[in-house]
Amino acid sequence: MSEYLLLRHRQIPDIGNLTVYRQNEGFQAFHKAVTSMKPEEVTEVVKASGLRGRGGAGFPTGLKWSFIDKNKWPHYVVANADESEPGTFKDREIMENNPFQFLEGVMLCAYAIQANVAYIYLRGEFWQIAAHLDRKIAELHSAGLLGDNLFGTGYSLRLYTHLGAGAYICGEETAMLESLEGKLGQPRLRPPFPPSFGLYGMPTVVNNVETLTNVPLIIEKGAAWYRGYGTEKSAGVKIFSLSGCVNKPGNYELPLGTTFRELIYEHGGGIPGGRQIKAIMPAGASSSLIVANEQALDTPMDYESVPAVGAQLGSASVIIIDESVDIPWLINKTIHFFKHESCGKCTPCREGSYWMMHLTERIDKGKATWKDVELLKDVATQIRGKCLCALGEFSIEAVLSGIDRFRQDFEARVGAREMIETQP
Amino acid sequence: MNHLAEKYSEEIQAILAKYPADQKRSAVMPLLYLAQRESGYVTKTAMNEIAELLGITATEVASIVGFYSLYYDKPAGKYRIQVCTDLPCALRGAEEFLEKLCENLGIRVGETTPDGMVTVEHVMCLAACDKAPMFQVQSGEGLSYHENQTVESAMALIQSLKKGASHSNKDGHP
Amino acid sequence: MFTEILRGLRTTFKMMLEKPVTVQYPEVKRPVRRRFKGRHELRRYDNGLERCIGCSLCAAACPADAIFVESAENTDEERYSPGERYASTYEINMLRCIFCGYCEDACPTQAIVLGDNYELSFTDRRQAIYGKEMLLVPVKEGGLPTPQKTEPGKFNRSIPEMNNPD
Amino acid sequence: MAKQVTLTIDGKQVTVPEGTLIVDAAKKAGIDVPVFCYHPKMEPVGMCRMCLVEIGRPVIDRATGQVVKEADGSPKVQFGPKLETACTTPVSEGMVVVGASEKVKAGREDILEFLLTSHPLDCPICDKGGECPLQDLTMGFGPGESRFIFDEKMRMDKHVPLGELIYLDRERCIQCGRCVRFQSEIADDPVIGFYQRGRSLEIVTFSEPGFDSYFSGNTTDICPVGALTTADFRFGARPWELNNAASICSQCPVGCNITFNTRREARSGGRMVIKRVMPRQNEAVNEIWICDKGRFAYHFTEGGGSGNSERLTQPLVRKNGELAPVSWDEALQVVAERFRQAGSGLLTLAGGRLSNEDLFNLRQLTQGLGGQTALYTQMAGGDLVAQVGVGQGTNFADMGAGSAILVVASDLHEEAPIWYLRIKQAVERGAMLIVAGARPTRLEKYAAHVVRYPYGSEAAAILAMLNSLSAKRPNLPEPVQALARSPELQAAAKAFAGAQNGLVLYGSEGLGLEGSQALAQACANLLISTNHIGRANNGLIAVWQRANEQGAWDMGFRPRTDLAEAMKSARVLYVVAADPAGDDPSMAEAGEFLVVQELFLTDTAKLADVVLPVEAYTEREGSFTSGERRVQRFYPAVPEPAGLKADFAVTGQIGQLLGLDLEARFASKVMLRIASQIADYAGLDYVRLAEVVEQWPIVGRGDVYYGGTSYENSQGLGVQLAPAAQRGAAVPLAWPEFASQSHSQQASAEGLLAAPINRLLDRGQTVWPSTLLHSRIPQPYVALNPADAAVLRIPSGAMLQVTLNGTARLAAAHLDENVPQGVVLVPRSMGLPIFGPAPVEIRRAEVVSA
Repeated sequence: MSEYLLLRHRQIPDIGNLTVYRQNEGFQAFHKAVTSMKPEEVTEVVKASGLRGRGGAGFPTGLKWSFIDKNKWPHYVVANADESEPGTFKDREIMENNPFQFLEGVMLCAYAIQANVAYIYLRGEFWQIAAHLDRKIAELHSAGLLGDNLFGTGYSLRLYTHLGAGAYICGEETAMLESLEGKLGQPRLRPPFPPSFGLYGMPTVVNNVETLTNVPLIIEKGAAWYRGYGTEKSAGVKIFSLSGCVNKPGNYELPLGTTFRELIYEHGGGIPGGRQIKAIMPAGASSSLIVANEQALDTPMDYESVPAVGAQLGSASVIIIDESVDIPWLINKTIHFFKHESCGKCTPCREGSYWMMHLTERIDKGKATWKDVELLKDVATQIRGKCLCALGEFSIEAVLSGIDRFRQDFEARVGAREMIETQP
Repeated sequence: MNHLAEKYSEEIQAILAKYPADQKRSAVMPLLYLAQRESGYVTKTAMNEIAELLGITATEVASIVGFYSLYYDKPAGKYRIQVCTDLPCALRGAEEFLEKLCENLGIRVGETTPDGMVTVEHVMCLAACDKAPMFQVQSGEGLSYHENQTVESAMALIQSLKKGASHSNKDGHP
Repeated sequence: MFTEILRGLRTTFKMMLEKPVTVQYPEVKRPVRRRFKGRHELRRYDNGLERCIGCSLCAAACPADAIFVESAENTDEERYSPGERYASTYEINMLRCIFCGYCEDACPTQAIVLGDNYELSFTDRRQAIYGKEMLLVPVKEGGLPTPQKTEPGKFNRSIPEMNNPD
Repeated sequence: MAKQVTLTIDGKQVTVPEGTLIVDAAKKAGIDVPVFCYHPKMEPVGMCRMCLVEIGRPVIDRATGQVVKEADGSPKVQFGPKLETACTTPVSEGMVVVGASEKVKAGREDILEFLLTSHPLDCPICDKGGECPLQDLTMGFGPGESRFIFDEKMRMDKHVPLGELIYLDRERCIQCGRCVRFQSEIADDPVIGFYQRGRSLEIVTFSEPGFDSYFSGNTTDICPVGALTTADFRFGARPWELNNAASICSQCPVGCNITFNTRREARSGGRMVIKRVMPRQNEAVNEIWICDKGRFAYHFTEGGGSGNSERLTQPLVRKNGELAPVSWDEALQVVAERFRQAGSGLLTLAGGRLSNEDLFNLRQLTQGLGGQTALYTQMAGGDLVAQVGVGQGTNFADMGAGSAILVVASDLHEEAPIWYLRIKQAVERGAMLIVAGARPTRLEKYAAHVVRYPYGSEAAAILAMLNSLSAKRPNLPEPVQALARSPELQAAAKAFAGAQNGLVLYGSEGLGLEGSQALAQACANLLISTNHIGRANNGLIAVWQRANEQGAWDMGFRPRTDLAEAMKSARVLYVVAADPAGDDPSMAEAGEFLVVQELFLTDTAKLADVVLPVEAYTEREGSFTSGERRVQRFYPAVPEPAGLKADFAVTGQIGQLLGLDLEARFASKVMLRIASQIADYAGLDYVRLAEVVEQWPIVGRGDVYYGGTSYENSQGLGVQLAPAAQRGAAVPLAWPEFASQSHSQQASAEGLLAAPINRLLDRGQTVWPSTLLHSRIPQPYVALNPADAAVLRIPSGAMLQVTLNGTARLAAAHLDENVPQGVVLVPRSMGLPIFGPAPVEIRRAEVVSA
C-alpha cells in the first residue's frame, strides 16, 4: 500500500506524539468542524463519504449519526474498543500507535451529534492501552483541544476511558451500554436503538474504533476523496486482520475490494510449509467457513462480494485454515468460545451453545456417531433466527458451514461404520 | 468503616467524576478493579464497600463480579498467567505452548504453583492473534501482554516475576 | 370316525390321569400368577432406603381415592429415601382399593407394587387403613432401617440415577 | 382514552389500545401465546424466546403513505423473515399475527427443547409440579422426546436457602429473571441477582441478611418453574390436592385479597388445615401481590404454638378460683345472668381484628343493655375517615400525574407494605409524594417533598402546611408557626394544594389516641381546605394497626382515653379479641366480673371469670372494612372445630338469652341488619360483596405461565363505601387541640421521650405463633440516637432496663442515627408496654453472668 489512512504510524513512526500528529494535519479537521461547520454538515460529509461501520455490521456511519434524537439531551458518544472477536486485532494497533487520529474521530463524532461527553469502552485486557489513551487525553486537555469552550465557540467536550472486564458480549452495542451503566453486559431489546435510547436512556452513537479513525481524514479531505478508495458500495480502506495458518499474520490496510488471494499470498506471504489452503473464515470466529477454492480466493473482500461465497465480511478478521486442520476440531474451538461468552440472557444461545459444546466435544474426541453430527446440525439450525442478539446467531455459522462444506472431515471423525448404519 | 474509601479517596473521586452525578452505578467496574488491585480478588467486604459507595446492594455488585471474567471472587497465585488458546492462537501452537509451560511448572491448567506465585489459566481471545503464542499476566500491579512467546521466554519471565523483578513488556507501558 | 372320537376325547382321558386340583386352603396356599394384584408393598433399595419419595402421584392416579400421602423433607441426618422428599405418612384404605394397579403405573420410582398377598380381612373399619409401617417391606440383609444417617451429598437426587444404590 | 388499534391474531380481529403488546392483545382475545420471562406486571425483556410468533405488517407505499392493496382489495401484508417475540412487540394497525403455523409450532418446540436440556426431571418431587408453567407448556408445545443425553445435564445445588423463607433449586431455574426483575422493578429491593453468565447463570444473594424482602414470597408465585419455593410450603402438598377458599388478610388495614389453600393433614390428626396463603387478584387493592406477613403469619389460626397461642376448645367458668370447662349452655347462662345484673354497668371492649358482624352484634348487645362499648386501640380518627375518607372508586392504579399523596406519621413499608408498593408505583407514573415524618423512612426515596417535624408535632406539621396556604394567618402556637416557616413544608403544601387529586395517609407513629385524633383532624382540615374530598382518589386513609379498626369505628365503637379507669369501674367487663393485661400488666385490675371471648388463653383470659372460645376467622364467614373503606367478604377455609362458635354467634346467643333481637346464626343476616341500621353500609349484602368484574391482567385460569400462581378473583371484589363528603353531607372544619410544646421538647426537659413505632413482624398474638418468622423478629429492643447513647454510656446491643408507664422490662439497645435525639423509639407489640408517647427511663441492665 502506497499510502496509509489508518495505520499511518507505519509511515510516520512518531504519529503517536501530539506534536508530530499536529504537524501532519492533526486536529485540523476537528478545528475546522468546530469553528466553521454546523454539526449537521459534519454528518452530511460522513454520509456522503460512504463510510460504513467497521465493527462488523457495516451500517452506514453518517446515517447512524443522522438518526440521533434531537428532542432528548444530553447526547453521548461511545467508542467501541471492546475488540474481542477471535482473529481481530486491528483497533488495538490503531490505539497503541495512532491514538490521536482515533481520538480526533471520536471528537468529530461528538461534535456532529453535539455530545459533550464521549466514552471509550475498552475491553478489560486493554488495561495498558487505556492508561496510554488517558495520557493522550490529558495531553489534549493541556493543548486546549478538549475541555470547555473549545476554540472559543462555547462547545465543550470531555473524553473518558472505561474498561470492560472480559466479556465478548460487551462488543454488542447495547450490551456495552448496559455494561457502561454498571450492569450486567447483556444486550437490550432493540428497538429502541441507541440513537434514540442509548447510554442512560439518552441518544447515543456507538462506533467502532476503526470507523472513527477514518473520520478525521474524511472531514479534512472531503467525501469525494474518500470515495476514491474501495468500491462503489464499499467505499474506503479497511484493515484486514490476517491470522491463522499464514506466514505473515498481521494487520493489512487495503482498499475494500482487494481479493483474498492478494491478501493471503501477496501480503500474508502464503501458507507455511507450502501446505494447501483449506478454508477461510473472513470474519473471525463468527464467520462461516468458506471453501478456499480458486473462485473464493478471487473474491473481492467487500460488503457485497463476500456473501456471494457464503459468508460475511464482518470485521474483516481473516483466519486462514490450511489442509492440516481438522474442521470438527475447529468447530469445537469456536463453540467453546461462544459457550464461554454467551451472556445467558436468551434461551437459544445459552442452552444451545451448551448443548452444541457437548456434541462438538464428542465429535472431536471421536466418540460420536453420525447421528450426533446430524443432531449438531439440527441444534444449530434450531438456534438460528431465535436469539436476542447476534452472538447466538453467529455462533452457528461455522458449525453449519463446516458440516455442509467439509462433510468429509466429519465423516472421518465418526467412522465409516456408523455411516452405514444411518443410511436409509 | 469503608476501608477502600479511606485508602483511595482521591482515586475514587476521580473515578466517580467520569460519570454523571446521578449515574454513580457506572463506577462499579472501575471500583472493582481498584478492589481487586488491593486484594488480588474481590472480597466480600470490598463488595459491600463498593455497594455502599454507589448506593446499590451488595448483590448487585456481586452480579458484576460474577458476570465478567476478569473479576475474581477467589484468591489465586500472585500472578495469573493467562494463555490465549482461542482458534487463531491455537492454529499457531498455543495449546502445545500452554501444555509445555504447565509441564515445566509442574502444575495443571488452572492450578497455582506451590509457592503461590503463579496461576496458569487459559483464556479466550486477547486480540493478539498475529503474535501467538501469547499470554497476559495479571497481578495487583496491573495487566500486561507478552507476545510471540516460547516456553523458554515464558519460563524466564516467570523466574523474574518470582524474584520480584518488575515485569514490563516490550511496549513499555508501566 | 372312531379315531376322530378318540382324538376328541384325548384331552378327557389325559385329564383323568391328572391329580385333583383342590387346594387345602388355608393350610396350603395356592401360588399366584405373575400378574396377580394383591396387597400393596412399598419397596426399598438394597441399602434399606425407601423407594417412595412421597410424590402423591399414586394418590392422584387412584380412581378410588384410597391412597393418602403426606410428605416431608429428608436430611442427611435423618434420611428415609434418596433425594429431598419422602413420605412421612402413607396410607391405603383397603376397603376402597379396587386393586387396579394404577398406583403401580403412576409410581416414578417403582416404590409401590401390588404383591402376592390376598389375605385381607378386618374386624374393624379402622384396620382397613394400612399405614406406611405395614406397607413397607422389611429391610433386606445388608441394608439399614430408615431413617438412616447418610453421607452428605451422596443421596441428593430422587430419581432416576438412583436405581439401586448400595 | 388511548387510540385503539385493530389487528388480527390467528384469524381473530382484536381491538386494543395503542401500545399494547401482542402477547397481551392475544390474551384479551383468548388466544394463548406461551411465555416464561414475560409477566404482565413487569417490563418485557424478551429473554426466554418462548413467545415467538410470525408477524406480518401491511405494506405501506413509500410514495403515497397508503396501504398497498392486494388484487382482491385486502391490504397486502408482509411477513418478516424471522419469528418475532410477541412479548416485546407492540401492536400496530392492520398487523397480522400468526401463532398457529407450523413454523411457530416448530419454534416453540425448539425453545422448549433448549430449556429442558438443563432442567432436571424431578417433577414428582417438585413443589411446583401440577401448577408449573414449564410442565404445562411442555405438554402443550414441547417436543415428544428428549435428544439431550441425560448424563450431560448440569448438576447443581438443589437446596439453597436464599433467606429464611425462600429456597432455591439451582437445577430447576430457567434463568427467566422474573424473580430478579420483581425484586428490582416492583419491590425495589434488589437483594437477589444473577451471578456468572451463559449456562452458569444462577440466582444468588450477597446481601446481609439474604433474601429478606417483605415481598419475597411473591417471587415463588411468578417463578415459572419450581426453582423458588417457600420454607413454609416446601413438600407440604401437591397443588392438585389443595382446596381453596377466598379470604381477606387480617394482618393490616390494606385488606389484601387472599386464597387459603387447605388440605387434610395427618400431622394434625387428620384435620383440614391451611397449607399456604396465596394472593387473590384485586387490582384495586393488592393487584396480585401480598406481603410476607400476610403469606406466612397465618399460623395463629391453627393455634399449634405453645403457651398463650394454644387455641381454646371449650368454654371455661371460674369455679373455686380455677377455670373449669363447662358446657356452652352453662357458660352462656352465667354470662347472660351477669350481663342482666350489670345493665348499664357493662363495658364491652373489642379489638380491631373482629369482623363487622361481630362488632355490630357486640354493639347491639351492649346498647340493648344500656352499657358502654370501647375499641381497644391506640389510634383514632375513624369518624373523620367516615366523613372525608377516600371517595368511591378510589384505586391507586389510577393515581399518576396530577395526584398528590401525603403520608404522615407512618412507615408504610413496615405498616402496610402493599400500600408502600402501590404508592411507589403511583410515583413512577408521575404522582407527587410528600412524606412527613419525624425520622427517615424507606418511602422517602420516592418523595418529591420530605417534611421533617419533631415527635409530637405531627398535627402541627399538617396545620402548618394548611397555614402556609391561607393568606390569613390565624394566631397559631409557636411550634406550628415555626414549622410553617420551613420552605420545604411550604413547597410541599403548595404542591399538595395545587394537585388535581389529593390523598392523605396518616398513621400512628409516635402517637397515642389524642395525638392521632388531632392528626386526623388536621389532615381532614387540609383535605377540606384544599378541596380534596368527596371524590375518587381524594380523601383520608388511616393506616390502622389492625385489619378492621375502620369497621369498628363504622359500627360505632370508639376508643377511650380513660380506658383503665373505665375497666376498673365497670361492673361487668366483656373483652373480645383484646388482651389489655398482656399488653400492660397494670390493666390487669379489671372490674367485678370479667368475661373474655378469645381464640387463646391470653393473659387477660387467665384472669377471667368466664372464657368463651371462638372460631378463628378462617373457620367462618364475615367481612372486614379496609383502610380505604372497602368492605370485603371472607369465607370459611377450614371446617369449624367442634364446640366453637363465631364471635357474632356467641354475642347473638347471649343477647337472645337476654331477650334482645340479635341474629346469632348467619353472618349474612347480620350484614343485612348492618345495612339497614348503619347509613354508610346501606344497600350492602353478601351478594353485592361477592360481585366481580373482569380484571386485567387475566390470572389464575389454569394458565399459570402468564401471571403466576395467584388466584383469580371469583368471590368478590368488595364494595367501597362512600364517605359522608361524597354523599353530600357538610363536613365542617374543626380545630384540634394540641400541646403548645412538642413532646420531645417536653421530654428533653424531663428526660427521654418514648415514641411508639410499628413493625411489620412483631411479637403480637397473630404473628408469633408462625415460628417460621422468628428468625426475622428481633428480641425486644428500643432504638436511640448514638449521641444520646453516648451520653448514657450505652453501647450498641447492650441490654437495657426500660421503664415505661411504671413497668420495667428488659430490651436491647439499637443505635440508629435516624432516631432524633432525645427520643427512644419503642416498637409496638414487641413486649414493651407502649401506647402513646410517654416519658421513659432507660439504664443499662445488670449483667447477670450465666
